[in-house]
Amino acid sequence: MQTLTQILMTGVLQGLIYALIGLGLYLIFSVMRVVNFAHGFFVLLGMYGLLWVGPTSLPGFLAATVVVVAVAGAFGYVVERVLIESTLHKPGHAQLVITISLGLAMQYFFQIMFPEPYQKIANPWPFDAIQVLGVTVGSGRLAAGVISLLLALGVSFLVYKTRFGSLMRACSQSLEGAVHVGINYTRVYRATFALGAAIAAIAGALLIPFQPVSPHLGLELTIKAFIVVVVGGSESMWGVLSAGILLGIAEAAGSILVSGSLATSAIYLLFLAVILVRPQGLVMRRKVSSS
Amino acid sequence: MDTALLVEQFSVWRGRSEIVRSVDLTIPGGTLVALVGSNGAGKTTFIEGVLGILTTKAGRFELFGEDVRGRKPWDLVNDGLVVVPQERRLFPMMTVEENLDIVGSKGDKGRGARFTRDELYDLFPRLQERSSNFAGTLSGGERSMLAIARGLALQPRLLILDEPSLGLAPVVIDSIMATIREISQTGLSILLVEQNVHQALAMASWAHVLDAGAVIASDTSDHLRDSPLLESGYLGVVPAADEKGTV
Amino acid sequence: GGDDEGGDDAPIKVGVVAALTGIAAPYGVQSLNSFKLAVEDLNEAGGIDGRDIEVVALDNRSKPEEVPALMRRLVGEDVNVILGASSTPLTVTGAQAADQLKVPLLVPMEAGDVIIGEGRSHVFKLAPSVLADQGWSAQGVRAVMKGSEEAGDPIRTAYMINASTGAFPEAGKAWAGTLEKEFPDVELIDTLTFDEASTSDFGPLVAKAKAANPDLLIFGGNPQSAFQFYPALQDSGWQPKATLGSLGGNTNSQFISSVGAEAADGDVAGNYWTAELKPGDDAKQTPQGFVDDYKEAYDGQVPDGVGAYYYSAGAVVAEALRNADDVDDRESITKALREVDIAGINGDDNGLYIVSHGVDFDEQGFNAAAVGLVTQIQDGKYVPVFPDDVANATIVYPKR
Amino acid sequence: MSVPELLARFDTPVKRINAVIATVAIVCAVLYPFVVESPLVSVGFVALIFAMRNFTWNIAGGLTGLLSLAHVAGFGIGAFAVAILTWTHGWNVWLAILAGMAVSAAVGVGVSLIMSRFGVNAFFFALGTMALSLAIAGIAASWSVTGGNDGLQNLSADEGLLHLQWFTNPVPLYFVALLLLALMVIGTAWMVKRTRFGRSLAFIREDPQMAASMGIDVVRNQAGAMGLSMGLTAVSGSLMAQYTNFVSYDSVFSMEIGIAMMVGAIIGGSATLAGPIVAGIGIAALEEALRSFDVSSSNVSSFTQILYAVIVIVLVRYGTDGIVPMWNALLERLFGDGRDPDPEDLEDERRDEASKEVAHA
Amino acid sequence: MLEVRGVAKKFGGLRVLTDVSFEAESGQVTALIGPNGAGKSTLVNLVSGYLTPNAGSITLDGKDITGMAPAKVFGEGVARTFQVSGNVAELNVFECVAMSAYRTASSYRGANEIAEEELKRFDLWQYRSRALGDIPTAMVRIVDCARGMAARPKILLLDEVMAGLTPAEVDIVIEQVRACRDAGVAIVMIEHVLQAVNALADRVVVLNQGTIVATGSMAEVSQNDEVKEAYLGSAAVK
Ligand SMILES: Nc1ncnc2c1ncn2[C@@H]1O[C@H](COP(=O)(O)OP(=O)(O)OP(=O)(O)O)[C@@H](O)[C@H]1O
Ligand SMILES: Nc1ncnc2c1ncn2[C@@H]1O[C@H](COP(=O)(O)OP(=O)(O)OP(=O)(O)O)[C@@H](O)[C@H]1O
Ligand SMILES: CC(C)C[C@H](N)C(=O)O
Ligand SMILES: [Mg+2]
Ligand SMILES: [Mg+2]
Repeated sequence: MQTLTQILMTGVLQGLIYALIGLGLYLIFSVMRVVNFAHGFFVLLGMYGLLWVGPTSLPGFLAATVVVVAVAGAFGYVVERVLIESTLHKPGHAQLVITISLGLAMQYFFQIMFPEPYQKIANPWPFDAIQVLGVTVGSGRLAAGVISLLLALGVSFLVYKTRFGSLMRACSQSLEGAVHVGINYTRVYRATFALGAAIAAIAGALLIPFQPVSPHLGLELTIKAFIVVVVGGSESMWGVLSAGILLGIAEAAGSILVSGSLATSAIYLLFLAVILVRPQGLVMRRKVSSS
Repeated sequence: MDTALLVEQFSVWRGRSEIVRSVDLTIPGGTLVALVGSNGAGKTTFIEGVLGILTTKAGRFELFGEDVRGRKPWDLVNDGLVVVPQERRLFPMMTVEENLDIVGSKGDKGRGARFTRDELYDLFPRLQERSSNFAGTLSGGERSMLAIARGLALQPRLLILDEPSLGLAPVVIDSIMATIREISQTGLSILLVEQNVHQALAMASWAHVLDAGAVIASDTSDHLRDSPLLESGYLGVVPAADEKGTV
Repeated sequence: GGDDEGGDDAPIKVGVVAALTGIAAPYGVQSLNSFKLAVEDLNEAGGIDGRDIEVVALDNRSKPEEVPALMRRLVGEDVNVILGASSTPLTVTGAQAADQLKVPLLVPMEAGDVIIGEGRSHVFKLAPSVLADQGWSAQGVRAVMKGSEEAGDPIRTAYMINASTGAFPEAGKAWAGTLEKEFPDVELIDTLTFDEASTSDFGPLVAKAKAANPDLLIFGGNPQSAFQFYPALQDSGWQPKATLGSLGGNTNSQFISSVGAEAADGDVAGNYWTAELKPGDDAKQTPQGFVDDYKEAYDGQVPDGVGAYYYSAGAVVAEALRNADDVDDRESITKALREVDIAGINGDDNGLYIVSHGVDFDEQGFNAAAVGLVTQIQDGKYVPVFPDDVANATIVYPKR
Repeated sequence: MSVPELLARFDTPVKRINAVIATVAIVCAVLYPFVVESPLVSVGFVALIFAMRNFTWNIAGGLTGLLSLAHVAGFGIGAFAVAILTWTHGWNVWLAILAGMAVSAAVGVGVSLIMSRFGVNAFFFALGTMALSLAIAGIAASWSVTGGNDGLQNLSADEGLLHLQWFTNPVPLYFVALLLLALMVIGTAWMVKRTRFGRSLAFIREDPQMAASMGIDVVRNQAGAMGLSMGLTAVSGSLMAQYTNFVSYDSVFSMEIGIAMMVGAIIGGSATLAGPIVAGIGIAALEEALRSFDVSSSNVSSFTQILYAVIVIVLVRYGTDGIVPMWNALLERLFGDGRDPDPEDLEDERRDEASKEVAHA
Repeated sequence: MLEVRGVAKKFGGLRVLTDVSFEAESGQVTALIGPNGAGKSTLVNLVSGYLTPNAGSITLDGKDITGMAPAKVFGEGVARTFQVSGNVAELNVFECVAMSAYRTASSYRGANEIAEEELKRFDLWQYRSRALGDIPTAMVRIVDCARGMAARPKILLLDEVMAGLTPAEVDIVIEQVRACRDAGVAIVMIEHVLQAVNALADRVVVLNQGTIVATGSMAEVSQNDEVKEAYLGSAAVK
């Protein structure tokens, strides 16, 4: 019983972070139709960024996060402008190759900059592990989960309720159309990519207090983000959210219900099952309300 | 009265082939000008060139007397150069309503004719019936209507219509042509691209004839209507393929 | 062999296949660095009969399937003895290739016994065998049991959480086996195995153990797991009377700083080596000395047993090369390696030192002289607590 | 067909030049093992495997437009086929290879049929197939038959063509790979040009809806393409296994391999037959060249990896759709392509870019 | 020949077709006209298997083809063109025609021979090695016809092939369509271009709001008031 609540608690909190990461990927994909294989490495950008600054107090942590996220956003902007933009028209999924290679480059860059393995930062949150429903939850995870949820809500508000959001959706549906109604799509694209990168970096910042980081974590995170987006259904942000949580719970459950690496396959099989039963993802396309 | 659009030695490329070759063309402000020409003459290419989404080279390119060479498409649109494209280019996953809104959300840069939602729906009752359907599910003709409505909602100063009657029922064509005539009365400059040359000439005060990427005649509609060129040149068969050879 | 260009003063090439990038890099980087340190010391001391040793290193990118090709390549470049390959899975393929290529492969610290398997003709494993009676797993169990008995509160129940890959399944077998054989009245309540690649939160595992509330909690895992397990244990607000960790994760030089002194304190681990070990009687190099050299050479990074073993491997290689009839012939080096015999704690005549109790390879290729070491983390240091002849402190039980 | 007919096919200078290059390449490939040291022959073998992987991926990925990440499963199945059947149960290796092909092809057909529920959304196809591969990898990682985490090793000492095994001398295996690759290329080329199935692939890639209106059973042919493609991929897996003599879930099922096939085919030019092969060989050569800096520290090694990534990025960023198409375009500019050359062509790249930016919508 | 019996089609709540019945005879051109959104394309999609009717049956030479998959329907001899042409710019003209020739041809040579024959008949031969993307729109439409005919179909469904053509080009295409008809194929043609309807239609079926409001010769239907008011408008008085 207690283990069950433990599983749920852990799963949900971890899942919320996955959802946040997936959200960034989802934004970039749905607007630009770019599959960003480097996404997980943008998360590492956040993690290593804070590791590098090594904040010790909460204010320090927040300040550092702001800076790091800003940098990540800027980096995303530059990447889009220099690498992605000019390849969007190209066949053969050129952006795919570029983002993959970018991720690779980032991975080995981190390898060089941070030779010491599996580092993390001191827990910045002023409260320590607390009891919820009889299970103890580390403060880092709790904070990360809650903040991720808030951010996810913020992002969906941005997309469905703001002008920028409707511009994004317009570009995502017909670039030609967007141009014909006078939308500066390059700006939208850059902003979107920067936003996606920033979100990833935030997730990284939330992870680093309790998740030791190493360069190859990037690909894992990318894959998890993909799973979240696919299971969530590429048309729905609510889907992404619930898919993230599902993945989190599946992981937590798998880690103790089935032993060893069967846990991994269990998760992916579950994933496969979901997309078989519901090819369009968990949640049907949310009928876009007239903004 | 000033000129709405003026281009000189205007060339447009598609990929590696120069489709429109150094065209000179003027649209006096507040008039309705027709651009006619056989298929593949390069009308659409010309328009996409003007909007700046194709590779172009221009000796002169002025919009309302202002040099706009190298200007980005969206800037032109926001300055009131509105194109209703041949392929319609709607937002398939947005409702008819939203398709018209995305425009409204653009702020009021274009200082042109202003159409209220109701006026648009009066123009195209069919759209009102379908207003909450996704544009992607509309019929061919309904798409045309929506595209035109969206174009009008953009508050254009110069409106370019690429084959607005394409795929429309005759009765709808009548009403659209009527509307176009109507709005041109309001002093809005219009470039009308049409296949149905007689209809086009009937409406326009002035017309340019495009053939194989070059303007072969520019004259008042009346003159053109009974010019021999119309019979020979315009109705001439489509350009032979070997002009571009075989791949 | 490359006798042709192997002129009498040409350096002797020694190959190292290490995981310089990828998942096993934490092990691989340190091992290569340490071996280079040893080679420097050797060359300063005059090399092998006047000939310097030259290190030829290749990165296996933590991919087992690449190791054989890399070894083939080294052989192609007239390398006649190879060290590697940074972790058990990586070395398993290397060992197979060594026998097929007939090139001697010295395996300094890679733990798993599967590397040797039924026995190999060209592979020599320096580190204590995991499954052996004197292995670090068995020794670890004995150490905590001894501690608890001396404290008059003998351990009654145990619980095991173990990684499913690398050397850890073997370690698990050894732990369970020792408990069963030597401490029959201790009950091993349950064993959980987890997948290091996919387990990102140990909360559920800890919760399950907590529910069983054992006296002894045994954990096996590489750094990425150990660094997360102990904080999770800390967070759970529960501590067993003793935790017995494992080689690799718990003994990594980053372990204490990463999980925090409080979470780490009192943890007992089967280990290879610690800077706290007594220097050898006739050793010019001391454990602490090695740490200092390493820090100096590699801007402040700290080595652990993994590095120490590769450093020691330098001594073994040197010994073998000295005794080999022909340093340009693989078979004679193989022969020489099998005959290497270094006795005494922490000391050898190369001026380097041996971390285990000495070197004496048996027919299969295990180091018969090797004995597992057990350390406990006491105020931020890995203190040797078992076996007695190397212990310089007694085990603290219960740990808090 | 007759020689003049054959020559008639090379009607443009571009075709002639490429024909010459191809011939030279083949000759070099045959002579290669005799002129280099054995470590480099091994590199050559790996290069052929890369080429084979990319090429077989491209049958589904490039020609049919199914952006598949399931092929890594095919590769692994091929590898495990020999590992399980031959190394563990002593089957003849050639039979094992055939078995591997069959299983892999079956998986390909299955996954394609399942995925066709997604319609043709490349993104979903990629991720769905990725999920499948990951699931299979997970199973292999925890199943005793596949050796679990530790994988399987070839402990037998059998050598020779019958056993497709030469422990110290890489040359024979090299030629086996070369021959099989040649067969695959010829077969595929014939299929794409001559058979209804082959000719239908382009239509499926471009516009499945229209394809259906021309009597093409899209779902079936997609499945067929996936089956064929993955079946052949299995061969490269089997050969690789015979080369490394070790197979484990993450040595043959790791997503990096799946990605490598895709990237390789794409940078080579996924619309062409030659592209994936060129890229495969190029990548192998590049990795080798980079590794040949005496990689004596983690940094050097990492730098080479970064360099590799950068080269790929630059290739894709500034190239059009792949190496081979780039090459052809270059030739066309130099020697003309039968089209009348546009003087402005080379005159202003910027405008060209500008136009393309929107052109993809 | 083709018999459509009481078919109905709903999209969600929207009834697009209700109880539509009509026949198309071989060697005849049946024109399908009606206001935008009347359901013409939907009807064609039903016949060609892209949609399945909620009610009613579709038979070809007495064989029930209701709800068959598009490829199967094609196999039965139903060729069609699309109103909104998809992503075909890259496709090669010759291949397009050859592909549908496989319906009757069984060999590579066989298919190519048919393709060559059709391309020459529609004198598209000079375009054979071009991509659909860079030939004039009119030619694309004619390629569509050639593609249809290469299948040696029993029935050919043309969805607004005349749209966007100049009067001159319309005449050209009209000639081609005649040729097809005279080859004994049943042709169902959706058109808004009356020039073509007048020239070709043996029978006209007028669809409005999902139901058939009139059938007969063009002359007859254009007398029908509902047709005038709902569809023809000014075009009626000509
Ligand atoms: N992607 C392309 N590459 C090269 N040439 C093209 C491309 N697209 C179209 N063309 C050619 O450009 C010429 C002009 O096409 P365009 O569509 O501008 O003519 P149009 O006058 O608009 O014809 P329509 O009346 O059918 O719209 C045609 O000959 C066509 O073959
Ligand atoms: N998938 C769909 N979902 C919802 N409504 C649809 C769908 N497809 C078509 N419709 C609606 O059905 C009606 C008929 O569409 P259809 O395309 O058959 O009209 P049409 O007669 O071809 O008109 P046009 O002459 O303009 O092409 C239209 O109102 C359209 O909006
Ligand atoms: C490197 C060792 C200390 C432990 C490691 N897991 C191995 O497999 O060998
Ligand atoms: Mg046009
Ligand atoms: Mg229609």
